[in-house]
Amino acid sequence: MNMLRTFYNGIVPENPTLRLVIGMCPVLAVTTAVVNSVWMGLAVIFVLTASNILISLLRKFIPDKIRIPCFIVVIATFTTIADLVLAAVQPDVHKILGVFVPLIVVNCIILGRAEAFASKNPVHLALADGVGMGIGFTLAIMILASIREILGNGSWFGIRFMPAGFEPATVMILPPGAFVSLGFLLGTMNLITARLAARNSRSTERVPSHAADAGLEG
Amino acid sequence: MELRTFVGGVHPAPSKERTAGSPIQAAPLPRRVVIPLAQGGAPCDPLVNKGDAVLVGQKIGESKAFVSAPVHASISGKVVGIETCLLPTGREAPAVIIEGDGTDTWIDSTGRKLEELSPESLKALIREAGLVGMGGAMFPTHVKVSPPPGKSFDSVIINGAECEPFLTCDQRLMVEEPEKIILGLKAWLKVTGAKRGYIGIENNKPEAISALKRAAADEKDIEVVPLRTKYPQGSEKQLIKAILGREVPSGGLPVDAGALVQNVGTTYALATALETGRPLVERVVTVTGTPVKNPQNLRVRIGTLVSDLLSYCGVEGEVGKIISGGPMMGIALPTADVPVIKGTSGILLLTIEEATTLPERACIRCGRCVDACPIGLIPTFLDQFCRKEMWDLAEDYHVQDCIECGSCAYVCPSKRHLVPALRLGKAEVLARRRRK
Amino acid sequence: MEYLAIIIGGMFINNYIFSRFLGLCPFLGVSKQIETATGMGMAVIFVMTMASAVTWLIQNFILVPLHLEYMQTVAFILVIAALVQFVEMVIMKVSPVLYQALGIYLPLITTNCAVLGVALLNAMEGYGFLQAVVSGAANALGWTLAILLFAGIRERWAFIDIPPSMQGFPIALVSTGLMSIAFFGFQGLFRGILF
Amino acid sequence: MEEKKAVPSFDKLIVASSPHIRAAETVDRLMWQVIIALIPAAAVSVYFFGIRSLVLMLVGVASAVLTEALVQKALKKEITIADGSAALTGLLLAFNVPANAPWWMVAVGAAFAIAVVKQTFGGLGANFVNPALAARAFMLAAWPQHMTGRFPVPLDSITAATPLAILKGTATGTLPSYLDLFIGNVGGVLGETSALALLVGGAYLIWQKVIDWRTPAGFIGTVALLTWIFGGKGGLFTGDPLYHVLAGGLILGAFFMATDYVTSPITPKGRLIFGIGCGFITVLIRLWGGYPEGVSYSILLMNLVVPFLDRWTLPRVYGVTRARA
Repeated sequence: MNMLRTFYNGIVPENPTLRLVIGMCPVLAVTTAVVNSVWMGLAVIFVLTASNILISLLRKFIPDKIRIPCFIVVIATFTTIADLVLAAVQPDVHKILGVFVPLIVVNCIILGRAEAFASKNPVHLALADGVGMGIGFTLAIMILASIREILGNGSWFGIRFMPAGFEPATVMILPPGAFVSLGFLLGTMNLITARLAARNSRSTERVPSHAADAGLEG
Repeated sequence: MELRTFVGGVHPAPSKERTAGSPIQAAPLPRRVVIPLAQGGAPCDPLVNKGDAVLVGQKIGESKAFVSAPVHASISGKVVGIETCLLPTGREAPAVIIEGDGTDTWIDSTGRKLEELSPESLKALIREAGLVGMGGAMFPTHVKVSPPPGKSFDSVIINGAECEPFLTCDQRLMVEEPEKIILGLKAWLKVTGAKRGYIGIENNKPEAISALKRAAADEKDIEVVPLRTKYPQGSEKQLIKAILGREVPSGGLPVDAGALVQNVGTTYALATALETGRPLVERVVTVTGTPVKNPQNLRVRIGTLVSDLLSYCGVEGEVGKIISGGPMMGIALPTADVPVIKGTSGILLLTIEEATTLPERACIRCGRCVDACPIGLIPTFLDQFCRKEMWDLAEDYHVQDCIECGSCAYVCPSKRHLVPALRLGKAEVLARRRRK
Repeated sequence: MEYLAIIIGGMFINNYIFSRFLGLCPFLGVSKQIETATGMGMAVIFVMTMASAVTWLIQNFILVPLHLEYMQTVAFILVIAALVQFVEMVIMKVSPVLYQALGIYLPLITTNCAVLGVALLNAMEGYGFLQAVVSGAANALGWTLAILLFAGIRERWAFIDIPPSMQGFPIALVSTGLMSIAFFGFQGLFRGILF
Repeated sequence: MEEKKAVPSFDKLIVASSPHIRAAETVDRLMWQVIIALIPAAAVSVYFFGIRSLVLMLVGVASAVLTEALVQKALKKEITIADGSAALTGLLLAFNVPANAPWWMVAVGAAFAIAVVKQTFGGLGANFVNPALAARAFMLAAWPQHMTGRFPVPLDSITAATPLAILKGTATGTLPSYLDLFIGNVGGVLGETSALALLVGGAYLIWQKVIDWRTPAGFIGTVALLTWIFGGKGGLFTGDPLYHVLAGGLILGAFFMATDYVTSPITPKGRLIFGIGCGFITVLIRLWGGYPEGVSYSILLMNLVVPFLDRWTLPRVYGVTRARA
């Protein structure tokens, strides 16, 4: 278990969005444009890393019984900082992201990592986990945002590059587009995973964590 | 007047024209018969041994169990063995095999007058005659006419609907022997103490209706009721609903609706037993279907092999299915080497083309099965539940009330095999209830 | 009329699931059967209505007078966590059956972003007390409507032949997307009359 | 018995469960019947809107059928394009676009209907919303510029607002006469304009027992009643129900879309309530909603309620007196 591996774990093997499929609300809400997803990703990376570090540092001092409220207070504090900073630095983006920045506090990724990882591991690993998971989240929502912005607006990072004859499908940046494209993105992930698993069947057999069914995800 | 009927049902082509007009003929006396010892209720113990000589009408099997009917030799000759044989029901059972002597010698018997008999002695006569439900179910008749404590019959219905396509044996009996049907009905009334007798006949058999109306002209307690031609009009529950307007409660018996329903063939057999004292050793069987050269209604000794009947009637071309009973609820036989039993109303042959079904496809929720179900079930939901072994859901949706009439599968445009799935679910749910 | 606008807006036009993306995790997680979805819906209606009332009081009687608006997120989430604890205790006492059915889902209401979401949105809209409560109830009703419809659709999945790679979350998301297309029908409803 | 004659061959006996006879009706026949019933409306559309209309219909059908075949091939399933269901979806989709719609939009819409709405769920019988209508709503949200506004006028090269938009007051223009509405001499999407042609097809389907009369009766009846009560400017009971019935996509929707087996209730009572619900939502949207027409959204929304309608309208079971769970 080293830092590099922990870092990589959050990006591919246990990507919170595409593999674990948790914390879906912001994934769908902020992916109308790639720019928005990048800022959202940065906010999540910040809150996740900072709370992971602090919780790891305090892990010996937090009483087990009230650990969840303690985690929430820590996360809420960093969320508030992220919210205020974003409002100051990027007021327009802050307005678009709206309620989803303060809602980072109830994002299962953060609380889930605090509970499952940071509270049980030393600081350097908690840092690697936070950054890895945060980047994993950011990459995932950037992929989704790219699909939606290109098809729904004909542009990427706001730059229109599709040929003039292309008429963007506005529906892609509306809620149905979010749901349907994420559904097919996850389906494609499943397909790739299944293909890879079939190819490497004699080595390790990795079952896609969400292939079985849509279970309980906070 | 609006013809009485029930809700739901289907309209398969009656296909009765090839035999409806052909009078009942006696089939040639078989040289050998195979008489299963289980023909209604508990299996009988054999009363004869290999090598014994028997006469027609001699009792050859009996059980001490109440729910059981005795069996009788249907030809005179010698018992050549007691062996396990395949029944048209698909089950296997021990059977007495008799080689005929060609003399057709009967036991001594004398007829009785209905007026002389008390209900109790009439019931004994019914049992001794080996009467069972001859529509196919073969439930011992003396049990059927004995209501459980606290319950009673007020009506008897003769089931002359004969809603199964192709079959005409009941129709011919009603046309040719209306007096005996009326006599039988009066006997049912006497043994049950019921006040009213009805004969329900689908209105596509006007000859039978008029014959019985004539025969019953002087009987003020007997009414001939024309019914709308619709399958499954001849199902007990649907017949009671159509004629009496009552319903048999879910999980209950016809007696819970005060009704006794009797098959035409059984009624005729009772009248025969009364008039001659002879037990049930023969019945009318409709042998028909496209591959049959001379389709006809035959008076057949119980135990005659289906293959013998088919040789007699003649078969052309390749046969896809041999069905014991009608096309809607009959059983497809794996071989022609099975005996005619008391519940065999017909032998129906289908060509390979007729017997080949289209492949099953996914349900498109067209709702035709819902409209067709005479019970008010959602057959396609039950089909899904049963295939996924979701027995709780199947029970919530009343799979146990299914009468397996096949109306749902008949109308299904996706050609789904609904009946086996529902039959399985029904058996499973009832078994689970018994375990509780 | 303004209350009617909040109700129709919350239930149909700006449904939390189909247009605001709030409360998706329990929507996807607890919708396998109509019965459990109903229980979860009831719990959410109760908690969201209560949370709207309580957070309004916190906002207007503590945070605003003390100029602590920046503490909103922290204060709201703690209040909601406490409230959910309380509701959980009550349900356990009142209906063990319901508690059994909801099982581990009840504590999850804390992290149901619809609850914190409605509190934050109420504050953002500057609703009065009654408006906030009605908004909480209406949005929760809309959420419940969504999960019930979804649970009904989902029960059929046991019997259909979904391609393997689309099973689970992918099909759930595609279905939700198609449902949200249908809910476009409510867009612009009563514009000029209520809105 | 006499000497055995040559025993016929019984070595090909099929042992299968009863019933041993089946009605002639098949899924394929049902689907093609609906397509046949749409031919009058298609013909009228070609007459009024020209060859352009035919091209769009062919594109819709071709795209739907091709998508179905490709997806089924990719999923290694049996290819069932001959059953007509994909062709029907493509045709109905084309019926829902105006004559000046770009052909690629129809192609994309039909592909969406088949690939996303139908095959993702497992193909025929598995989808929960009507594929053609979901694709129409998708196109409306994706390319509103091609799906709303001014539609081509029959036998002319100009465009005009649809009667319902004029009626609603969101557009200006002269309202066509009842007769023009009835025969279809009005602007609108391809398949909806001629009430006469659609009624002929609908009557054919009811006569052939392909569709249940309850759905269209409940749908159209409710729209007529509610628009009569609420549709008028001069107070209650001053509306013009006939105009509301003839204009827009009501007859197309009521006979051909709301009756889609897969996405409507399975019980007769459920189908009646389904129709009434569609009518209610249609009027809600037409009179107070954000669109001039509400037929397709009303059917889509009622599609979502079908599992509950099925549950609540179970027929009474023979011999059962207590209410079912």
